[in-house]
Amino acid sequence: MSSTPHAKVPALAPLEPDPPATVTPARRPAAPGAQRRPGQHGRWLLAVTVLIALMVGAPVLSVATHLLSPGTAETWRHLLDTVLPDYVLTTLQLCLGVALGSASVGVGAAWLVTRYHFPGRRHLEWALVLPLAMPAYVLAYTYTDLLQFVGPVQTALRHTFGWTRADYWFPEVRSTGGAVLMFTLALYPYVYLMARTTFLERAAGMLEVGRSLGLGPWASFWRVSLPMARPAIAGGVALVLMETLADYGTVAYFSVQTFTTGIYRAWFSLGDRPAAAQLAVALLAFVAVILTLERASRGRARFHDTTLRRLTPLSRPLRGWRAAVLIGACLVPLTGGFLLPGGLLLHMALTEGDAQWGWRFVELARNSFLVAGLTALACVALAVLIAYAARQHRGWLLRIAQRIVGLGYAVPGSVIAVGVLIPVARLDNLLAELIQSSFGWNPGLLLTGSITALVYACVARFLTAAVQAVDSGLLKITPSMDDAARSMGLTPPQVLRRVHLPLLRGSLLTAALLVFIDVMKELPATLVMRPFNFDTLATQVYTLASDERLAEASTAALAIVAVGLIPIVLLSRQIAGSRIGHGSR
Amino acid sequence: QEQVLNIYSARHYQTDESLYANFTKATGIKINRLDGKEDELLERIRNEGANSPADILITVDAARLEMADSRGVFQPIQSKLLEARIPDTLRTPTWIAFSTRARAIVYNKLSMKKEWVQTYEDLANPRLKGQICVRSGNHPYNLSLGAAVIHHLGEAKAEEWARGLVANFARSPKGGDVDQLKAVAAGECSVAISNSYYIARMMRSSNADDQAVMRSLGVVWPNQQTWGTHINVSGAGVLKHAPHKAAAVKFMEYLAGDEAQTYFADGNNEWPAAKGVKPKNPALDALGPFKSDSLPIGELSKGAVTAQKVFDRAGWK
Amino acid sequence: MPSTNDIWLSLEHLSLRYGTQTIVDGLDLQLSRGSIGCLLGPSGCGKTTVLRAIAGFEPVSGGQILLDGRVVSSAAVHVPPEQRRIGMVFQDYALFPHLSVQRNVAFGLRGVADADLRVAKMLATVGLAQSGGKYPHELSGGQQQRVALARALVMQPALLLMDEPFSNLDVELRERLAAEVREIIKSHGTTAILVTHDQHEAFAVADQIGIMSGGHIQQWDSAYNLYHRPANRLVADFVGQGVFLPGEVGQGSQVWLELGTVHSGQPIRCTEHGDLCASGCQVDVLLRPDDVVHDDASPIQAEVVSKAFRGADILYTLRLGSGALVLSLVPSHHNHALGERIGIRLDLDHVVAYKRSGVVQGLRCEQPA
Amino acid sequence: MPSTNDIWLSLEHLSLRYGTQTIVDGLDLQLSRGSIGCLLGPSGCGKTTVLRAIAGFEPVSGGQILLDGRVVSSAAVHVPPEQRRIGMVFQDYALFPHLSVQRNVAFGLRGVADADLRVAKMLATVGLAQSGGKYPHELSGGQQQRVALARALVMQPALLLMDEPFSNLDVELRERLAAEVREIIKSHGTTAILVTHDQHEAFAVADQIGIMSGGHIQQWDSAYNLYHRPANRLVADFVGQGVFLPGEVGQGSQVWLELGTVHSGQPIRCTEHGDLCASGCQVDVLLRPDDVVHDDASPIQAEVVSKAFRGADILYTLRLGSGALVLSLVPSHHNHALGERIGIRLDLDHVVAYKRSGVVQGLRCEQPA
Ligand SMILES: Nc1ncnc2c1ncn2[C@@H]1O[C@H](COP(=O)(O)OP(=O)(O)OP(=O)(O)O)[C@@H](O)[C@H]1O
Ligand SMILES: Nc1ncnc2c1ncn2[C@@H]1O[C@H](COP(=O)(O)OP(=O)(O)OP(=O)(O)O)[C@@H](O)[C@H]1O
Ligand SMILES: [Fe+3]
Ligand SMILES: [Mg+2]
Ligand SMILES: [Mg+2]
Repeated sequence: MSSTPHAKVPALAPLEPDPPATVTPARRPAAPGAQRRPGQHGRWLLAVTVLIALMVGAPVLSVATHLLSPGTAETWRHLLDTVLPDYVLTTLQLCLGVALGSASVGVGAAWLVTRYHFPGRRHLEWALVLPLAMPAYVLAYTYTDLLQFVGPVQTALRHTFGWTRADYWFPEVRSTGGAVLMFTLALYPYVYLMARTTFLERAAGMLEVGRSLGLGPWASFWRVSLPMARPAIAGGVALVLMETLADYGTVAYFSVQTFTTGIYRAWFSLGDRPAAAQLAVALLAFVAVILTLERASRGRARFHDTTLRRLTPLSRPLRGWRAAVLIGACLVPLTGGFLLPGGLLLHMALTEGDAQWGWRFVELARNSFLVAGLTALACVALAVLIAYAARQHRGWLLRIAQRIVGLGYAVPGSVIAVGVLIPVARLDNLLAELIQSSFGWNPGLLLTGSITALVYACVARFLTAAVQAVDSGLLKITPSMDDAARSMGLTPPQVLRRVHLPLLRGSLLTAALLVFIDVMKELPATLVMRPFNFDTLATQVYTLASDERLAEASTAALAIVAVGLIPIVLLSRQIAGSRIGHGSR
Repeated sequence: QEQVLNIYSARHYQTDESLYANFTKATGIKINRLDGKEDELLERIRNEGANSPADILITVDAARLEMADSRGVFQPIQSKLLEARIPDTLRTPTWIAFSTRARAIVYNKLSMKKEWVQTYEDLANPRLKGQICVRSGNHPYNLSLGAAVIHHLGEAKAEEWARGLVANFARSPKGGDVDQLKAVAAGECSVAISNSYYIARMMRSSNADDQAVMRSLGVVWPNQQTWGTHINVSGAGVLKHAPHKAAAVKFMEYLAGDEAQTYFADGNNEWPAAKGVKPKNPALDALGPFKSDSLPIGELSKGAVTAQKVFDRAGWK
Repeated sequence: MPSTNDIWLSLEHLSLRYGTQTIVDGLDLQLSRGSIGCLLGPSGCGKTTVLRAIAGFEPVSGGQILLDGRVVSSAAVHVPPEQRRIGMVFQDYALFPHLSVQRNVAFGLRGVADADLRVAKMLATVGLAQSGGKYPHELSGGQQQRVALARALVMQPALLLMDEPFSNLDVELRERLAAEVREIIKSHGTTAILVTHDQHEAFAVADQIGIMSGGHIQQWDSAYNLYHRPANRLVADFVGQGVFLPGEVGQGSQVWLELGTVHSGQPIRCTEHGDLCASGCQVDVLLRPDDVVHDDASPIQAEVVSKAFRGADILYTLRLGSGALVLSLVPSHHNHALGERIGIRLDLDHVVAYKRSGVVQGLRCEQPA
Repeated sequence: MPSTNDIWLSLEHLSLRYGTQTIVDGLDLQLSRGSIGCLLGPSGCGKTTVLRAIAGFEPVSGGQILLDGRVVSSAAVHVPPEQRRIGMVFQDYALFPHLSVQRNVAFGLRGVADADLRVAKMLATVGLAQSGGKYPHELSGGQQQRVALARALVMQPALLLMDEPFSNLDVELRERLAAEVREIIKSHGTTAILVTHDQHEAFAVADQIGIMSGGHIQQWDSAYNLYHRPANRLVADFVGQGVFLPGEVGQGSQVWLELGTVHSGQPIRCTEHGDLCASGCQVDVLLRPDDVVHDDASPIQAEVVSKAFRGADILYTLRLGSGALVLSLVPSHHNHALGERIGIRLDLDHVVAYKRSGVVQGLRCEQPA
């Protein structure tokens, strides 16, 4: 109820301190440094961010330029009449399954290790990230090898019971269900990492409120932690889904035909690249719509921690069967996603591994490390800039820019690689001509001739992963912390450096980790964009696998896992150590 | 200045590496290699345009070579030596095949009668219902086979054939050719289609499991009485903007040479393309000679896209 | 009245909005250099919003803000917060969770030579000398609040904005700190604005106090005047305690009330515009609790409706014969039971009266959603 | 003292620790069903910690907590918070940022039939009927605080813990809400504990008040007794205002002070254990501001050292001839300047005295880091 306005003339007091209200303020000099909103830094940030978005989004945009290419009608008609409906259906099934699977495994595991106190929790907390090092296509190879009809499991069953093919039913690994399982096992760590950080850093204090309102631990989880962690979980699941949609290696190996299969079919089998690009754009539109819907459905809700004490309350130490159940629950995804396939790989590598195993692998690992490291650094730096700009400036331009940057992840690797090729090669040729005309010497293609183009391609593809991680980390920094810092004379870049970066440390490391591992595993873009004689572990796996020498490929696959483990182990300790209040518990 | 040769290759058998090393040893020309997939390499070449560093493109599918040619990335090569050594059917003005492989039928000796699987057409016979394993329909090997079938039977008949084949599948298509061999051996199905070099590789393998697989399998060269067994090739062309054209031609000639031919084909258990080169390969010897399809290899590309559409309509996943 | 060139902060016809909802509407305020102003007002009436606009965190939708004669905020101009030399104590503290208490306070002092010393002194002032190494989450609510205060004070800003800086402190500490903060501010010549809900605190610390309501300032005055010469009924109601008792203006400067006739030294002004009141005019007279004195000898009896113990006194709510309620502050050894009838009399030396209006409404600041 | 089977909440020799630092040490407290207790104490002395332990959020390192005769917390037992039927208003509000005001308040009412109605009524009570659709970050500090209060109240818990629930509200609203909360609590037979820094609020709302310091409760008593019969010097110092003036016990129950001789109706007890004081014993006598009366006619003159305007009165700090300071509450029309000398006399009807000690220390609760 607003009180009615009153005239401001005093009843009794003859002394009236207020100057008469001037309706039109007198013109006064503006202070130095004064500026129009949104302010110098705001505009500067905006410009830089949009520029980056354009750069990173160039491949996506160059794919999108095919949207209006004529002459693709026949291919479309053929696909629509024959396979596309099936592909779409399979894709939806796959997405649904993987989303549910990775969300429940990732969130569940994160919940257990952040909430319950049981023996081995500290080790499991970082071990649960390990499956990240296992490329989905490698999981697919190993599980197929183990579980297919001719594999040891079924063979043993047949031998033991004297069955033949018709006598028994065994689930088929190479099926949609199998693909769901593979992707879930390989990708749940995305969700796990994001959810865990959130449970640790934000949803903690709020849990107590839930319990003071009569909610048990289980209900608090559903009604407090989960909704509070929603942006992070949504971010993780989005990454998982985009990766699933972009995947071709695994689904092709399983002959599970998805929308991506359709894209490849249009391009490779039907030779219609414009149609392929149009299909890719349709896929992107789908992803964009989903992401936008998720954002929109959050409405005006926020997800900052509103409490001032933010230590995660752990349960009392659990022992006995309760502890056993929890350990068991954590071991399932760890075993399925890492221990078992890792063991199988090791076995394969030892018995029938790569004949060329040796020094060559040091070089392969070095190359992998180089590209992954450079990309991770670039992605984290760009992600900070983008997420930070979005925090400073909430305009539509930035939102769109951010969205475009995010889409690279959902584009199948080969498509994005070609998308990268187009602008990079053009720039490269331009450069060459420029140097030619001014120095009379043709340097050749500088970008595609070095790993610059490759790193650029990987950045374009994986920047989203970093942005998601940084974004969900920024949620824990309340806007008034920014204000406080600025009232103490810090400019926005200084606020970034002295407040945000330290508080984001865990999230930045997570971002770096995600990108690093992703690049280690990445294949299609690496394959096309690399310079001469630049082999990585992933290309080595591809070379052998494409020649159907899976057992021999196991050595390189194992090396990918091993190299990927290094940052996982290093960083997950750092991440664990970066939580606020660490050590005082 | 150091002499170099830049190769974009979609053929990446590890056994080929010493071949490249030998070339460098013999000529002093250093080889830079970039391995990739045909279509993507092709995109890269096209986008790099006039400044492309690539001299040679190698692939393992005639249709792809043809497609590259139709996009105008190759330049004609005049080499008396190549003309003399490589037969006309394995050569076009712009690209040349260096080895051949055949698409064979493999059957389980216990559960399948050899007589039932003498031709590709036999595979569509309803009596083979639930017996056939094959890799997916969009793989170039199958598309190339499909193109040949369309060439010989016509599109309508070919589609009928594909439907019959699909109806006989023991399982939905999955895995590579080696997987099909193992599945037949293990009894998951009785018949499969496989490239010849996988069969030969298994035959030469020292792995006991592989030996056991091969013991239970029989190999048929299909259509000996009619149009012959379908073959495909590994081949290469010199690129239009090749900065080192002379070295490129030299390399092509080197590949056509006796020693390289033996090695190039033998390393991957293929048949040399050059006339008169006899590899010493016990597995290939054991498989024996056969009548191959005499269709000029470049013709295949025309049917590949149609083959995909036919397969899609027939439901060959 | 400060001379114009002494004015450090000036808000001219300021308007502020959240989305489409106007919170502050044509607010004027001037504060001279070195003085301490205070904003008092109901919860939700825009005090924090005004501080945020002064600090540069909220854009201005109308009017302008001048600092030392220069426009820092207007529809066209916006000096970024970090260039304003304005310190702020946030209502929600906004401590940096990753920094220890010591480093939170030292945060803004990068590169200052005697930073450590200043921080140590400031921590001692707020009573946290021992807690420099702790992290915010290891502090109690009041301790966190003190860190927020120390962090802003240590910067010695030109203008200091304090949003409820003592709300979570005990009386003793609050009074001590308020006095020390006042002293620090005065000794540095800092200009300051304090937002508080505690009127005694406002009275004790501020040179001038503004009562904010309805989007602007109802009265900007000294504590004494606010209490004894409220500019309008809203202010009278909001500042201090009291009730309005109906009366009728009589001859001269008399007012007849149920409790007796009061004589005002000066003519009665009874509308908010200060018009003189004619005889026979119906008015409401403001009665403070200390205007109604308990006197066993008095013939006027009132019934105890409720009572609140206040330490030295008990605040009685009493029902008169007419049913009207009045407040009376009575020394606490006069402990009367509810329902008891006690004698009272008026002891009023200054009459504040307003023309009778239908509905009497206090200050409330809820906006429609 | 309530009879034992009426006791709803009982803390028995409770000890609480953060890490190695003991915050609460052997605290005892009993609260009977339907009554309202209040914890008063300096900032940082463990009030919040005690509430958190009662709610079940902090483990107990010694002693036990009983609810309705059942042990809910001890070294061996720990009933989870949600099974205690305890509501809590958190000092930092802890609103759910992702839920609207309406849904914040309705949060605990899942499956309750008339939830919507109850929420609407509660929102109206706290003056937020119009803001149900807003999100916490769109509310002012005081509005957020009211949501926190509403959220706990609407649950009608058996035991309600309120940690500074009114600290960010203006006086008027605070008093109205305090009264309404008291009424709601009483009408539901809820038992409640209030933590506040506002002594008047504690006096108004609570049936019994505990002064917390040094890890335990110094006195657990009615407001009147705390103010007029403080159990020890710490309590005397903390509750209300006042100073200690040195004196000497004379014959009978007389005490000689600089301001004159006072006669206590009863024998003087001057140690904290209540021992009687012999004649000649040196004591400190507690003088409240209202015990020192301004009287122009008095021969005793004191110099005005500082003054604070309090509305009806001015609180003067006066220096006596000896240099000792006393406080005096004087009606505000007696406006004396600093440095002026004014007449005062004692008007003390109840003597509170403590044996003189070297250092006189107020209540402080900073722990060494
Ligand atoms: N971000 C926002 N969006 C929309 N409305 C807002 C926002 N922030 C504040 N408001 C509204 O603006 C009004 C003024 O808020 P403000 O915080 O300035 O009040 P205040 O006077 O500081 O109150 P309090 O004493 O309770 O802290 C309130 O009604 C509040 O609901
Ligand atoms: N998580 C923690 N770790 C270590 N010490 C803590 C922690 N939380 C509180 N403390 C310390 O415990 C003491 C008591 O804190 P508590 O919050 O209970 O005080 P309080 O009485 O509620 O104070 P206030 O009135 O300021 O809110 C304080 O000295 C504080 O520094
Ligand atoms: Fe092959
Ligand atoms: Mg406020
Ligand atoms: Mg507290």
